[in-house]
Amino acid sequence: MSLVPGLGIAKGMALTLRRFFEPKVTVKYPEDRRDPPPKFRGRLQLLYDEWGTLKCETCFQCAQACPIECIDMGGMDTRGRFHVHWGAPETYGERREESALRRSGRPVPDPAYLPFATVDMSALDAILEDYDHDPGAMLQILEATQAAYGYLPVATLKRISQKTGAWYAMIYGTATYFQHLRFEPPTATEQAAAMDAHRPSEGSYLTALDAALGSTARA
Amino acid sequence: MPIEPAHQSADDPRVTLDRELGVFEPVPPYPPRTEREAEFYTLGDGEMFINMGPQHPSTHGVLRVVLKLDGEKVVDLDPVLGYLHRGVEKLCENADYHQAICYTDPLEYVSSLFNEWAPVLAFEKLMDVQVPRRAEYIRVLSSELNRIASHALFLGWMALDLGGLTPILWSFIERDEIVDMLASLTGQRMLFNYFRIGGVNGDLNHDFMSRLGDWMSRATVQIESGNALLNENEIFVRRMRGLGTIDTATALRMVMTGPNLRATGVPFDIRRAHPYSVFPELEFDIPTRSEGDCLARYLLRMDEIKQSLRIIDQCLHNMPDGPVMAKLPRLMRPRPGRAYAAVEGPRGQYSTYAISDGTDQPFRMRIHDPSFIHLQSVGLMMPGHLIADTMAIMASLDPIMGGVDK
Amino acid sequence: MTVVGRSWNRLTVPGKLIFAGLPILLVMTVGLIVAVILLGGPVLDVLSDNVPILRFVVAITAILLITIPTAFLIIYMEMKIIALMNLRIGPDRVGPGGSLLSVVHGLKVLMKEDFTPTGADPIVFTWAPVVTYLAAVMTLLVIPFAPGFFGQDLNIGLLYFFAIGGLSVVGLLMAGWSSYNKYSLLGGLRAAAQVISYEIPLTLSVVGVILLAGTLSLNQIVLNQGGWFSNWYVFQQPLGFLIFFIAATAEANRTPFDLTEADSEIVAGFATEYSGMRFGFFFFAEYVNVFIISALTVTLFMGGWNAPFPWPWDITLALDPGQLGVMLLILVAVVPLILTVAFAAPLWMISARIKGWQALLGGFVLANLFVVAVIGAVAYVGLDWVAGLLWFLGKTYAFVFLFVWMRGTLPRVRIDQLMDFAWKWLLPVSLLNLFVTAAAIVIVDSVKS
Amino acid sequence: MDRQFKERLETRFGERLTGLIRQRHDETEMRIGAGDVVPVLTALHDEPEFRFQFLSDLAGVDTGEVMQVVYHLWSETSADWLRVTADGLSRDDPRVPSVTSLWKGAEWMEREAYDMFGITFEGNRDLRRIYMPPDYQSFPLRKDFFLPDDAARSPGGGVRPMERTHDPRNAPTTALVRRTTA
Repeated sequence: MSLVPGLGIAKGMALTLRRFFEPKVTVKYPEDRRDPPPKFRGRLQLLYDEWGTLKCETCFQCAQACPIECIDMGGMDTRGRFHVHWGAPETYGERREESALRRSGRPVPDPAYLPFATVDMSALDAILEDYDHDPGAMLQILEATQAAYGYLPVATLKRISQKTGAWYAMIYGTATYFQHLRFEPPTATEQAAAMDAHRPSEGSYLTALDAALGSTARA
Repeated sequence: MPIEPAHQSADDPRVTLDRELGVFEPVPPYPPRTEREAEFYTLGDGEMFINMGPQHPSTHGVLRVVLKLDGEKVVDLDPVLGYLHRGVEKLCENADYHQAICYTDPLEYVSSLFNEWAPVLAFEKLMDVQVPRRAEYIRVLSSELNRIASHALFLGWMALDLGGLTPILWSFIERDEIVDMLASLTGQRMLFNYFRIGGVNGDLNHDFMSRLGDWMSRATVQIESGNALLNENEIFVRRMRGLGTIDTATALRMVMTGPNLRATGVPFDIRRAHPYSVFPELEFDIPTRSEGDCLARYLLRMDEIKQSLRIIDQCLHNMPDGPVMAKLPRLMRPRPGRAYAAVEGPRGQYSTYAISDGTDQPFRMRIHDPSFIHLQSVGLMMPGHLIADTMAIMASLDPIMGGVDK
Repeated sequence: MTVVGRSWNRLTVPGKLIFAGLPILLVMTVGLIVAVILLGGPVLDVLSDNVPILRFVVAITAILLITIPTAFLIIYMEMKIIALMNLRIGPDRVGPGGSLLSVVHGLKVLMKEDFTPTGADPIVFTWAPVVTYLAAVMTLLVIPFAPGFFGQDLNIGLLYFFAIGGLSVVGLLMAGWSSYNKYSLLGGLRAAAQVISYEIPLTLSVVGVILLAGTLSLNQIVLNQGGWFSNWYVFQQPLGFLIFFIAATAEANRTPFDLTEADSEIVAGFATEYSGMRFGFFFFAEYVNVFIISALTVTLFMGGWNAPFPWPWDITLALDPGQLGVMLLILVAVVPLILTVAFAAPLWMISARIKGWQALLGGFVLANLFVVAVIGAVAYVGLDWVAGLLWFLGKTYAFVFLFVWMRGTLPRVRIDQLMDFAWKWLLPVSLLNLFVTAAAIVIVDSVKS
Repeated sequence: MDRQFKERLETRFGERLTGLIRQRHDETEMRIGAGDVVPVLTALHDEPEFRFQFLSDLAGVDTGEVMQVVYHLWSETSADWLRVTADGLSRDDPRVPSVTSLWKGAEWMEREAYDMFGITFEGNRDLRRIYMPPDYQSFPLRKDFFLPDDAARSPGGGVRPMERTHDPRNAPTTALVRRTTA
């Protein structure tokens, strides 16, 4: 606010008077139409003829022309022989199966671990929940799974892969790399041996090292 | 909540009067459900209710405010929401991750890009996606443009609610230029739907860049000259100064964010407080003001426009080359987990809390909107002011009802 | 069937009407002539005995009639000027430059349904717009438009003006109270508080002018300001002028004092429940008020219909068309043709795209304009009242423009600031102005004598 | 990820935690029981070691088995968002103490959580529906919410609003959606 009373008002009045004479910005619509922007997205609508049949002939011209690649479509070819579709092939398999089924409210079969012997997954789910489905903690998850089931059933590995998002190959590789992880149920002798066997943990190893060297610097 | 039968006794004179004449009092036809409602809907001596909205010339959307007045002085008020409720959170739970962004887009239609950014950021966290740097820069660039557009609109609305007819149209000219610019970048003028998980939809194009360069060369002068209409106007300044004052402690208790909090003197800006995207690399200041009144909130937004121009300038100079979209599968199934992401929008903190259960749809998606938070603080600001100031205070907080009602 | 009957059957409906009407028309004409011959003398005698009454009736009818185009014109000005200030084009579809849009608005208002809300007091509700409108229109009666062009030269003209002008608040209050709507009530009460508060500085600021002029008659006040523009009271009463202008803005409920119908606060104030022509009356009254306030400002402070400088040459146009005789006929027949061709020729030569008939049409329009301009110039020089009316309307519409300009620029003040301003600033300052004026007059008189 | 912050939280709130403290990206998550909400959040808000003065978000969550209330906090003492989850609320009668004593602005967010999930916040002065109409009876964001069922019970079900004559208060109830007395 200025010191002189009314100066601000006077400035404003001067500004409006100046704008009074400036060129105007109005676009007179029906006479002067602007082009839609190059990436303009209108509404997609499929037309039906008077018998209620879809007019779309699955020519894919719209899908090819779509600037933002939002159209993916499928249908029978014009002679009614082959099923054709447009878009990335992997999209179709997944969309047909899971999402479509889930949205229609039907149960979703997961073919990933159907061929394998089914095991009770509740213990594994608890473990995964504990480790926050974090693929970074994969070794711990696998160890905990082995502790829970006694071995690593293939179904659990599939389940871990599905839940954590890690590749199955990576999990399989991790599991085969470490010797203390196993894929078969332990036999009776092995179980007894496992009871005796004592894998030196990191802490005890370091304690022994400290004792041997006689140093306390690490603490 | 069971609703008991209405307790309008036959000997309540006001009720019979209203029944006879068919005039609607804003008193609800059921017993008060809470302590606060009982307190509010009890009239004191010489007080009256007045129903502002849902159809009122200046409620920035479909908001209904029941005012309890003593003459022209506001004693108390009760905002009634829900006229624009669309259940976006529920919709998002039934859409896959890409589709969810489309639903959050029209929440706050004045600054759509920020409504996209928060969920996109949360989903990227869920999926551990690394966004290309060029995409990040484009995001910053376009969203700062959107911030200017939003603030420009605010400045006009503020003046309109105080009775000035002209600034709203000037600010719409400003906004229209930016929105046209963004339309050539994104394809739409209002609901851009531009940010995608892992990047943005489409690179910068020539049309956008030429428009932006043209606008940038005159933006500062243009905005300054338009604002000169009111910044020094005695009537305007006298009305705004000391109006709707809120202090820092109260603002923090009301969990306010954004310009409304910074107008009380707290330099809290998520772009600096909890940096996301490429904001750590960019130079800009966080303007603050200490008064905490409507004038401070008004002027602060002008300062923010200048800072946004600075950021846009830096983005244009530092724009790296490269892809604008990360390589991602079309169908996204993040591992189960939770992610929270917040961005600093023109009205404050927009944030999204997303829970994934391993399917391609979010299990729960919580959308936090600053307008919703700020609107409830009018209950603290308005009592004691005049009815003419209710709209000024509400406009200075800049709520957008699409965001408030979700 | 007779010949007459057959002929009658062949007639169309309008034909039948004309044939049936002709004898009646004939009888009426003859009757009128007879009546004029018999009663003309006495009627003329009565009228010539009561010229003031005749003058009053004619004047009030004329004033009622001119308010309508005045309101239309100001509404159009407001739409167009604010639009141009907003960098818009504004109305441009109806009529040239959209100038008929306000007429269309008026027709729309006439055709709309006119209803009374439940709970309203129907009588008061119906009469409120009439009171407001009449209060606005009746004040025009004492405004001198030009030398000899005024409804009534009251010797208490100014007092009459303020008395009748103050009635409009009664109309607003009636509207606010009878609507059975809280927004209307707030608007009506705001109007009452505002108008009554601002009446005081408004009246006090004029007292200085009254002291200087020594009369309450508006016509006399205008006559006192004749001669050079330095005689206008605005130069002797600048403070009074400022106070008067501000208070008049508030009195007319114009921005920045348009609190009574603040649309962003109380929807439309007293007019919230009104629709149709009742709303139209309020609407018209508002714009007529703008005209009246501008006219009064011009009358009191800006010299009324006086030109800013006395006409330097004393020209008497002793042009008698009768002298020309037959030449007059030739002149009337030939001059338009010559002028049309003369104006069409440069148009035709200026561009190859303009065809001959287009050039001729343009030339005809230009020639007509030229003739009108010439006649206007002659009238301005030769006729006193034309010059006065032009100056008066020019000044008045300059003030109307100022009001519209203010509306395009300023935000609205708050009700408590409005009251503070009236009582704490305008009232003391107007008293000071009055005191200084009185003292100055006394001093000047004592120095002179 | 702020590892030290995790340790600080563990040492301060060790006995109140009902789950592991998890960290991912820039978030730290701790789970507490519903009864501990006010003491834990007060400690986080007041103690100079934490100073979590910004309540970023308050959300209700229905996991299908239990209800949760999730608070997101920000402080300059840590680079992470802190997520405090009040876990294990029963689905039949979820109750949790209100934090409006700490943040008055949480009032509407709690009203929203009540409106959408039916979570009762004890101590909130104004716990009524905020988005849905006052005579609405179910809680839309719960996982057992079923739209056709809800529409049948809605006062305007099948009737155009202008023709609505029957009394909405006599609408039938179903067992699917619980009704509480707040």
